[in-house]
Amino acid sequence: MQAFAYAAPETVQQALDVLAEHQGAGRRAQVMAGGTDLMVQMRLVDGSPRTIVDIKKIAETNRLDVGAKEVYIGAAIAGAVLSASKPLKACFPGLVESIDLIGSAQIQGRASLGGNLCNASPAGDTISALVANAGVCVIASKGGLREMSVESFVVGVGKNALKPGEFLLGIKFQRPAKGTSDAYLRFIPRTEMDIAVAGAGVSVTLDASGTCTAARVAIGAVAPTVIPVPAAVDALIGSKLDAAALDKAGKACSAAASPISDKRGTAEYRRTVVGVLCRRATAIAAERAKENR
Amino acid sequence: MSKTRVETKINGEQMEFLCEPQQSMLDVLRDTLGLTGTKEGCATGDCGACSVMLDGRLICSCLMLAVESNGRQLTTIEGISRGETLHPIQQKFLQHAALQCGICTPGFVVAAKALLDENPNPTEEEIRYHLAGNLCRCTGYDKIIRAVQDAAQTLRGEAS
Amino acid sequence: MSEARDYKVIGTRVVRPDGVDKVTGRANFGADFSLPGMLYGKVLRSPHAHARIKKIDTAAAAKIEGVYAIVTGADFPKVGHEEITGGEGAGDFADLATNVMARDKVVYHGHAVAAVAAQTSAIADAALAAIKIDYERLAPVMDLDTAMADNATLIDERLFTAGLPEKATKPSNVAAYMEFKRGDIAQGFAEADVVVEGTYRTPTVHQGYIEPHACVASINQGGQATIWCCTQGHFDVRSMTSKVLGMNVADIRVIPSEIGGGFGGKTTIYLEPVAMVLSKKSGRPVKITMTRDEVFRASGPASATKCKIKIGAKKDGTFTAMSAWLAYEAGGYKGSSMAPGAMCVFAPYVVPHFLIQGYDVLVNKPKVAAYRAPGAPQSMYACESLIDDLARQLKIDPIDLRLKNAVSAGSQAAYGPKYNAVGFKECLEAAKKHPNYTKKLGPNEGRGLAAGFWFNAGMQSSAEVHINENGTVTVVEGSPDIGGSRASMALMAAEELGVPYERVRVVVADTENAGYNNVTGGSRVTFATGMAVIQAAGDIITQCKQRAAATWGIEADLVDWKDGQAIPKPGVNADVKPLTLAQIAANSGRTGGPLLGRASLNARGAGPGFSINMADVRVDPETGKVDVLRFTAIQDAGKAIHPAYVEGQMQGGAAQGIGWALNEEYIYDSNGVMQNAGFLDYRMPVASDLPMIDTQIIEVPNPSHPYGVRGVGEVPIVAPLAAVANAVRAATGIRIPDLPLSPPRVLAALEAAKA
Amino acid sequence: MAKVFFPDHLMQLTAGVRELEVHAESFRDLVAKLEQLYPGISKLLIGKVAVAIDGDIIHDPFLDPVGPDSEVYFLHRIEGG
Repeated sequence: MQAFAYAAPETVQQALDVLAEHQGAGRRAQVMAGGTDLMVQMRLVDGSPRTIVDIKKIAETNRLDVGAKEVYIGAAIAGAVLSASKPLKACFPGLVESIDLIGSAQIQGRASLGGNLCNASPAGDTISALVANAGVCVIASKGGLREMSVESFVVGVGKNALKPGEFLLGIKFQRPAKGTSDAYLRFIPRTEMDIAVAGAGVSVTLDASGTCTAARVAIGAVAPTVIPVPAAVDALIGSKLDAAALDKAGKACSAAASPISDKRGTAEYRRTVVGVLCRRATAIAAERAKENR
Repeated sequence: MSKTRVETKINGEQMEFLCEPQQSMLDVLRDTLGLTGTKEGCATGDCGACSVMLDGRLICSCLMLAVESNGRQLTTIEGISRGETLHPIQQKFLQHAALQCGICTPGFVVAAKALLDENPNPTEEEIRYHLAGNLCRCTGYDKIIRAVQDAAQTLRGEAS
Repeated sequence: MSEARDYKVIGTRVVRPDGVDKVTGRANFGADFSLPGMLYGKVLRSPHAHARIKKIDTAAAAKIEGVYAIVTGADFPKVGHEEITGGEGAGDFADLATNVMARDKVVYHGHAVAAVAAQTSAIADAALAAIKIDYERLAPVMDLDTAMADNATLIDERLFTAGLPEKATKPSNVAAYMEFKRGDIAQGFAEADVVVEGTYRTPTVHQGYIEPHACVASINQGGQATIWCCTQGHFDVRSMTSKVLGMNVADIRVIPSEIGGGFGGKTTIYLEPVAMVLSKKSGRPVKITMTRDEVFRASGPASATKCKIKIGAKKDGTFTAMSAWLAYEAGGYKGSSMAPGAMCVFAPYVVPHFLIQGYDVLVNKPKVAAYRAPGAPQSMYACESLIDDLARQLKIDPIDLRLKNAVSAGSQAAYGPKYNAVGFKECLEAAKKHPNYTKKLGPNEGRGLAAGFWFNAGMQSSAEVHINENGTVTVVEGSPDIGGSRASMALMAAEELGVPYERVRVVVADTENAGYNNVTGGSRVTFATGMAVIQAAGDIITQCKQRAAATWGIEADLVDWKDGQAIPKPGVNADVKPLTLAQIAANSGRTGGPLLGRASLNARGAGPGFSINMADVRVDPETGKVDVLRFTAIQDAGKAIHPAYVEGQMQGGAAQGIGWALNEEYIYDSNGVMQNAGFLDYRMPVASDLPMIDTQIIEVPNPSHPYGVRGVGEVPIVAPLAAVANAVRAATGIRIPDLPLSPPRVLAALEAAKA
Repeated sequence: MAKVFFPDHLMQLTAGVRELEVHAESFRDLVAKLEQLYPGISKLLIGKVAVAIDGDIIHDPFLDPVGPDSEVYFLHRIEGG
């Protein structure tokens, strides 16, 4: 019988070696960043033994780089650190909000962007914002680094595209063009501490005349995975993001949603509210984009 | 099961303990080290009763592996007051009757300290959101918020 | 009897004596206690809501190294039927015994079916996983309508409805029927100009104390046992454990830890007998703590209810008739708080004709326990909602409508007796004058108001007052301190004795070191245990007068006690100096030995408590989310011994009531499995959900208490449900009769109204 | 004579009588008199219900005095939470 073990590799190679060693022997290894989801899953869902591979000591999972062209966020950086980064907030205010919304101040002290993404919950707050900002996953693999869009990284409820032996190193983005900004809104019954009942991440680009020239819309907690909504994008592009366009985009989100009813809300409710969130988030993103011109 | 040896500094004191890899920091604090001031209300990060500071950052000790504390610094409720004097947050909790049963109080005190360390002059809304991860079922939070506001004032050196 | 008095100590906002230990983490709560050689106990719980236990196989679990004991229902004695007369629950010791450990049947998901004691909790977990149980699954009965239907699946085939006018002839899930009536209901409704009615539902909710149940039990080979646990009443833990295990009461010592909240939920037992039997089998002390999941699934929540109310009134608002049909879920065993719910429903009002019918109904949910003013929030939510609608229909201010019908001294309560002095009208008048009643509201905002009531309890308490050799005071009592009652006891002892508060220390002693006390519950501690402390202090004063008289060589009846000193009565010709408590104590060896005052009593005349709550809310018309913007709690405390802790009770009750109104509920799947057994999805209010809660303490003294004290702990949770619901009604124009007013429910109602 | 009031659930034993006047000096005395009038009622009164004498609710009454003008109500026991 396998016992629990803990490894805290300090380099990407060491981490890959630990993972390879365990996977090779048919045992279970699981990557941990902040551990805020993992610890709960071990307690409530599956407490079976495994080797926990803590990736927080690896430099590349802790690197935050807001460059002139590219932005890189290490997978294991705690939310509190990201929220405190002014340059990151200036580039992706909506993304930072989506991180900040996860759990309490205590959770923010540990929870990471990479963890939220790998956990691949349909309600994962950052995932909608990542998709809206065209985030690209940087994956450490035996053969070197490989990249993949966030949309294709999340493949199902709790399932990601990592192959055995791989782990997520970080996420990178193109630095947003002038006149671009984002917003993320979610709905929860309380003001804090809940899982999203529905969420919407929106990024828009406005030209000098205030016309929307590019947009990305992603919605969460209304389908098995976060989904991009091209019909909402179509409704926004070419418009001045007026009430009619926002309404159309919202309706497109409601139409694209295929939610379930559960303890957090009814399908009907989620479908309605995700449209409201899209509308409201787009309006916020538009305001920010104007300031960013 | 093989145990791991961990060296960590808790409340300024160098400590050493053995733990199993899957054990939470909370379980080790309470069961191994006898530091029972840190409470367990849920063990899932939803109540904040187990709040501690790890290298100055507020966390739930139930969501951290004990092995992760190797080489780190932890502050628990037992380390908030030094010597004979209570920390102003503790004094204000007493003065404002900001506790009834008292089970959530250690977590609130630690969380409030983490807030005031970073933000010496928080608004009521900032205090409420910062403390949203600490559940209290007795007080309705009113007197807790007032105690934290008053403690912030004292810590800023203003008369209350 | 109380009269205007100048108090020196009570009514001040002192620091509680146990405070420092609680802000520094030194205070020991239930799970903080450990013993050398102690084992960890865990309970195996039913995965089914309703099933017969066919077979339990513990052989594999017993073989695991480090497992010291395994117990099942077979290890517990058979307990005969005997009514638990303590409170309103009307439970049965036989049910209590099978609730603690199932025998042949499980009646809710999470019902205890076996337990193990092992060297570590990980080994205990492994042992639980190795126990095999064959169940025959039965259809779960999960709500009142299903349970009360004609051909319902029976949870207990031997249960016949008690209290029916005609003896029941076939078994039923309805355990009891109860009826209260006065006058001629038909005539009353015929006299009305307006008749309104409504049906309201409230969900199963939990007290939500932050500290899970925990205990350590240790029993020796002679059958003498000690239990350390967190409880609202260690004497009840002793008596219940002795009944369930067939043990001698005198062989069980219960030592209460500090208690991390109870709200009624820690007035019964779950783990203690299990830990005891495990300790007996293993020969070692055994500790069991519940996880949060277990607390939700397997401790006692509050009843879900369905209430139908009908009110008839004249055009000027005078009530002519009221009727209530109230069904309360009891859980898997009989004994809900239906009776007090029925007694409270019309308690604030003068009603010439009424009919109240109550039903206590079994469902496959955990057996309910008391929750703060048990039964009252549900039925009064229904009635106070309907009164709000009536006020709107009659175009009468909701405060005026209530004032028109409000009870006062001499009014006959719907539950029977005539009230002595009560402060309901005073609360209403204070609400009317309160600045929050006329604050301007914005779009989508609304204001709601509702009344609350609770009887408050008296019952048995005892206390000792010891005077130490330097004149300091130690109060020994037996009521666990959940919310600062040590401070109240010290204040009252200091007031009586005429010494500074700081000279008094209070000990909550265990079952072998304190006289008997009923539970900390029923808002009775400051009233009843406080009365015992006052009387015990009075006993000290009597003794001190005797000691002073002996010292001075005069008769005791010539001595007065004033400001903490014995003095000769005016006109007594004695050339003596006053003797302070400290001087008398220092000399006590020579005057008859240590000073020890005692009192024990069955307190009568707990003054009923009334309240008015006002809520201002904003409703997001697109998401249905309700934000509480302002909340005002006004309550008659009789006399506030420690005003800050009285306010704290009012604020805490408001927060719990707001949670009940807006988001809290047990959510079950079709198999009867609770879907949200954790703080994440049970959704109690967090700090950012609430505004400051404004309080106003009204003091209409209770004539049956020396200081005029009324209980204050329970009333605060009663009014918020309807106050919030009425505010939502005001903001949206729609009455949503079912709680919680969660965003999906509110939005659905808004959409339905639009359509 | 003290006035005694019965709740609905006891009226089966009192043959529908809701209130009556009894001369009694204490609760014990009162219950003894009621038992003479309604054999079997004391079983349902002692330890099973609470009593309100002149508005003061008492659990487990026994020696409590009953005055000539007292009003005595029997009611369900309330403990609270």
